[in-house]
Amino acid sequence: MTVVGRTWERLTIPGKILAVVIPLGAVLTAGLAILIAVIGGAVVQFLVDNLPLVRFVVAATIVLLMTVPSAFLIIYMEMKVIALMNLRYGPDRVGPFGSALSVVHGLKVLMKEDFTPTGADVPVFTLAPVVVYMSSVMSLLVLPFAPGLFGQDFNIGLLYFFAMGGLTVVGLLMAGWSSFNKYSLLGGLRSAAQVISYEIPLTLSVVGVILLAGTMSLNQIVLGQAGNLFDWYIWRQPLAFVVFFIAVTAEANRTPFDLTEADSEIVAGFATEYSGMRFGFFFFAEYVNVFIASGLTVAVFLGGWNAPFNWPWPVAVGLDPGSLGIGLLLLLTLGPPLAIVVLGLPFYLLNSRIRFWQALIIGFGLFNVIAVAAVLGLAFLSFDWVVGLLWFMGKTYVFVFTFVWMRGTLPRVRIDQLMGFAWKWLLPAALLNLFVTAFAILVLNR
Amino acid sequence: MSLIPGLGIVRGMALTLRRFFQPKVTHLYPEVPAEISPKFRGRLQLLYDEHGTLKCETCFQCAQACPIECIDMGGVDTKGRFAVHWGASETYGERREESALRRAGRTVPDVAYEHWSPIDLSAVDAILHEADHDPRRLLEILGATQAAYGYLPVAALKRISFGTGAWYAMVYGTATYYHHLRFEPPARLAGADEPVAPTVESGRERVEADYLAALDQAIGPGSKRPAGRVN
Amino acid sequence: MALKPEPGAAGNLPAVIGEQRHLVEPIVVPNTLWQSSNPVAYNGGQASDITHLREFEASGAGRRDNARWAGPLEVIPTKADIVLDLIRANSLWPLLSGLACCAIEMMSAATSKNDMDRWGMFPFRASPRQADVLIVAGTCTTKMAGPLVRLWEQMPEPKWCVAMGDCTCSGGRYKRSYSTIQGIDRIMPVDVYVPGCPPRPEGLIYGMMKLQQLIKDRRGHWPERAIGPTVPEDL
Amino acid sequence: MTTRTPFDIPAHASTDDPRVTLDEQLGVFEPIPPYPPRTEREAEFYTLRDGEMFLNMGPQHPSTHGVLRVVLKIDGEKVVDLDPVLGYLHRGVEKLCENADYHQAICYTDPLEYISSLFCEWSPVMAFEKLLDVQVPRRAEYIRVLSGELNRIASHALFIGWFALDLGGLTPILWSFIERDEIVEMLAALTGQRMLFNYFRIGGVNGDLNHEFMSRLGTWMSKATHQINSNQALLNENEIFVRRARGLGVIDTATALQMCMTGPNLRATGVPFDIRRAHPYSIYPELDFDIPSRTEGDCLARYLLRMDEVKQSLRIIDQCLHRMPDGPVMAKLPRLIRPRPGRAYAAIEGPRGQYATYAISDGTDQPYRMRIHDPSFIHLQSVGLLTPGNLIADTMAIMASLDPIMGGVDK
Repeated sequence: MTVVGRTWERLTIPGKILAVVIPLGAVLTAGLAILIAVIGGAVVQFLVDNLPLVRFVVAATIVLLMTVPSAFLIIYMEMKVIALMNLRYGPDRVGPFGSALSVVHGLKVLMKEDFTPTGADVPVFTLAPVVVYMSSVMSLLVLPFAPGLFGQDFNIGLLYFFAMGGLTVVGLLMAGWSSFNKYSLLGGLRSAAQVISYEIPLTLSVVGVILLAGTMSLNQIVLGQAGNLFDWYIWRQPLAFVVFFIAVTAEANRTPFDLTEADSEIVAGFATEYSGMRFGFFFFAEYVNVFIASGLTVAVFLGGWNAPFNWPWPVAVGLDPGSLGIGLLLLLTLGPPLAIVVLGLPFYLLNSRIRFWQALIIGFGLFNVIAVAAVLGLAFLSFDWVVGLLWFMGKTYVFVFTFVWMRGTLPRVRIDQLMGFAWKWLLPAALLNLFVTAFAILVLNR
Repeated sequence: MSLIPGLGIVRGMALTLRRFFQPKVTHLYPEVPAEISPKFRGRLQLLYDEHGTLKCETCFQCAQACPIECIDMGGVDTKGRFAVHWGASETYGERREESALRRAGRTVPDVAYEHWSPIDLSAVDAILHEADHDPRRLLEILGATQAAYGYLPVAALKRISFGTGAWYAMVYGTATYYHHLRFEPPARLAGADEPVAPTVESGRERVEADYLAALDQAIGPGSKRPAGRVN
Repeated sequence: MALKPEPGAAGNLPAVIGEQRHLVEPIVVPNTLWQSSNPVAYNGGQASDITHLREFEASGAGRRDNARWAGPLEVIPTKADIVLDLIRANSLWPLLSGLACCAIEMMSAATSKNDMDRWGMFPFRASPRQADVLIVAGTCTTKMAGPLVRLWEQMPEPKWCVAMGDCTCSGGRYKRSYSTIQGIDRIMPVDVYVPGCPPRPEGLIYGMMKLQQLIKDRRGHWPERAIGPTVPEDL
Repeated sequence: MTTRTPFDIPAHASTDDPRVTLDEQLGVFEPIPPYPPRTEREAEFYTLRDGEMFLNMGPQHPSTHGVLRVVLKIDGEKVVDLDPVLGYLHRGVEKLCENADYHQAICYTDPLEYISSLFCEWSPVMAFEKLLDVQVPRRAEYIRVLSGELNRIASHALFIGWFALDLGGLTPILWSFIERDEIVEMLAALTGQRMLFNYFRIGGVNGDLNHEFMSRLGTWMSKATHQINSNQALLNENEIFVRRARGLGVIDTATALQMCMTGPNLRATGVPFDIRRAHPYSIYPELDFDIPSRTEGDCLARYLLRMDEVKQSLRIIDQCLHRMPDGPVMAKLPRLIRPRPGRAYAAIEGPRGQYATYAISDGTDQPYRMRIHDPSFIHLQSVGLLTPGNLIADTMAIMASLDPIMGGVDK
């Protein structure tokens, strides 16, 4: 046995781990350093040269990650709002007011057995939920959330949006066809008929807005609505707004146009044979679609991130932390402990049952709340994208609530009524709106 | 439907929004127990008297009257088999301690009972062994028992019930149904003195006789005594 | 004296089943009292405790992905299953399937007065592929038995079954009928029995809460489900 | 000896079973029976023309109201033909009743139309009373009418909810279940059970009115009209609902009479036929109420007619409460009932129509034969007449508007 072998034998288990991990880490660090030294400059140069690409990758990642919490939020909202409209409480066990229940539902769906029926067309069956989900996520990419806060500013943004929305139907049709189930097939075909019919009034209804704004970029359309409440396009295009809202409801497969997954007719529509996370993708995509539909309505007709009125008292914060010098260091080190003690002291003095350390914990919590509020308030005042995001999200969730509210109220329409409504009413209305808008522009601009 | 299209939908949505803010009707069940009216028919319950003993006499009348056979009287037979007649014994399992057996209408393996039994039951045991404790051969067993004893003693019937796993009611019913089976010894019916069945004078009976003799001595013979068994 | 059962006799069951009963051990009730005159008519003359599902299980043909990690990785989900079972227990989507009377009370348990949504049991899925719990509510007839078993087999693991009402527990008031199944545990495994004719909605909610408890107690061992009824130890 | 288990039968094989190959499965998937057609109708139904396919709906389907199986022959979304398969809830009630004595038989008929159990008790009880020639005390009759009309309202409330649910509305069923739960809890205070009451006995009722029932009833009656009207406002004015239900599944008077339809489904076609007035029983002749009828005969008319009936039922309840006489609630009867040999027929007006029992006695304590006439079965037959030519979604709406209960259909 060699010397190395004997030494190895004597080592304890943590020692062995360290003896492996430390040299390995050293080698890897050195290799990484050499790699960065050799090609790092080139990589950085490449990234700097192709900044839009970096921006796109980062934005796509953020948007993809953003869909999950927003879907959870909307699912919770739907459960709770419909429950309250039904005169019941809805979820109240899991998490505060049942708010964790949507997350629990999502995780449970993730852990279910993933099942492929024997007769299914396996590749198509597997790809369908991915297509549906990705088309939702990709249409989210052009949605302007706030000034400077958007994935991409295409100059054909709206067109891209509708193209991606049209891609959803491909996924649904794939799911319906490949499931080897007649209910799925009916659901898939219903969704194809429905989405394709409603694409036309949907697209035509925003042409008026495009004429007014002179651009198809969503960002530019929102910028064109800057000002106060009455600069929004909803006042200039009320008919288009109504047509757009109805068509977008059908596009998102929401009640009263949720024929594709009509429980009482075709069992679960295109999703009948899907279980586990594949069903979860459909489930999430539906709610992401609700978010997108609301966000698009807000961006096109309701001013996007613009506040409905100008803030009459402009506040300018002229705080420059750098000017404090050494005082900043003192403030950072002494300020928090002092604040914690000061905030906790009243509890200690006024309630004899609270011990000092408990008062300190309360003070710590309060300090954190105040500090976070201060930072957020500072951000609110300093950066206009925070304000914009708040306005955008507020308006969007009003529309999400409206979708949920409609689901809680309305029965479902029939497929022939659905198609008749699209072709006999919505399409002429959209065309009428288009002609009136064009005529008005022609007259007024002369 | 109103004249203005869409007004009904708007009204309905206003109604749901009003309900959104109205007080809720949900009954918070596990925290607040349900208000169940006193007349509610819930689970069947056996009643106990003030001494803690069951008031049920296992007469089987309720089990027979119940149209849905939700009242069950079951038990476990001597061979350890589950004698399942009907009811919930499959789902709940069965207990075979003394009180459960008594409640089920089964004979209870009671040591004290052995002393009271004036009949030698080895003949019944042999018959049962021959018939493989099979309740489907009940008539055969009963016939053989009558052949051995001349009539059907109650103790033998109880032993047959215990051995075959058939209800005592079933055994008794079978015995009463057929005219050739009888419960009284033919000699007694004819007025003869001697009982035919072999009896064993048990220790307990002797004690009882002694006690009665002492009682006669104390209060005089022929005086009024409480009817029934002396404890 | 033949008062006590002879130990070790052929075909004997343990005299006191309560002692040896495991949590998931089935109670086998051999039919020793009655035999058909035509043995082929009743399951080929086999012992009656061999059910459809038990044979299926023994053949290994129905083994499916149990959604757990195999091999050395099995250590990880064993610990994680405690958390995962908490999640499973709080999200039980029942299948929208009612057979008879009890279905109304099942719906009543899901509606405003007794709100099953509070436990996360509300979205009644219409498709068995997305359901977690099969609440068998109502009399199961022999004609319905095939479709019901098929529904159960279409549900993906992990899945549970709640027998609601006397008819599904034991046959109930239609026990004597020629066309009913006397307890659905003869055709499929059952996790929780809710007796009553029909049980109150609170009864069903209590049963579902018991099911949540059962899921947590099993600690991720839900695939090792026995065929036949499972009875808690303390009963 | 070869063992033949149920699992080896291909018809029982699950599609999830890997042993089942695809070829076998394809046979399983089409709902074509494995035997050659037995009738001309069957041969015609199971022959597919170009562009048609079968859709097997049920026995477990969200909107078949239980366990009805309907094989639809569809051309796209249009239903060409339809073949209902019954018997998934056949429990052999009539045969069970023949093996039970007269008291026990009520218990078996109870869960037939399980959302209106009191009417399923009322008809056999009336038939047995005719056999025995018993005079029911007046107070018992009033209590029967009172509880029966309450049950009628509960049944109609469920109908509203189901009809709306089958048309895609989520909320109406939850609101109507609130009313139904109130009534059912009230009846539980009176009868002892929430659903399968088992309250009517031969010669009276089981138990007098009690304080809890009366107080619950008073509280409910004070707000019932307002609450029911408010709930209906969601559907009655809704354009989507009205457009879907109007003109759908129209059945004219002559056809309805030919199909032996009774109850609200017949009254919706313009025939004000109600057994409570046409062949009066119990104390209905003394009570003042109207028979609502409509002439359209479509799904909307059936729906609105039931709404009107709820209002009439409230009127009857009000009158019963005001005129409730004193006295016993049970007639004097022997413990063991042995009617004289004979036959009796008793029909009542249930929430779905004529619910009737025909009982034959042979002098023993068990009925020799019991035949139950159930309106659900009669009305379900007209689905085959109404649906062809409509869409799949309309099939559900028509079926829901006829309001069949599978317990009563299959017995």
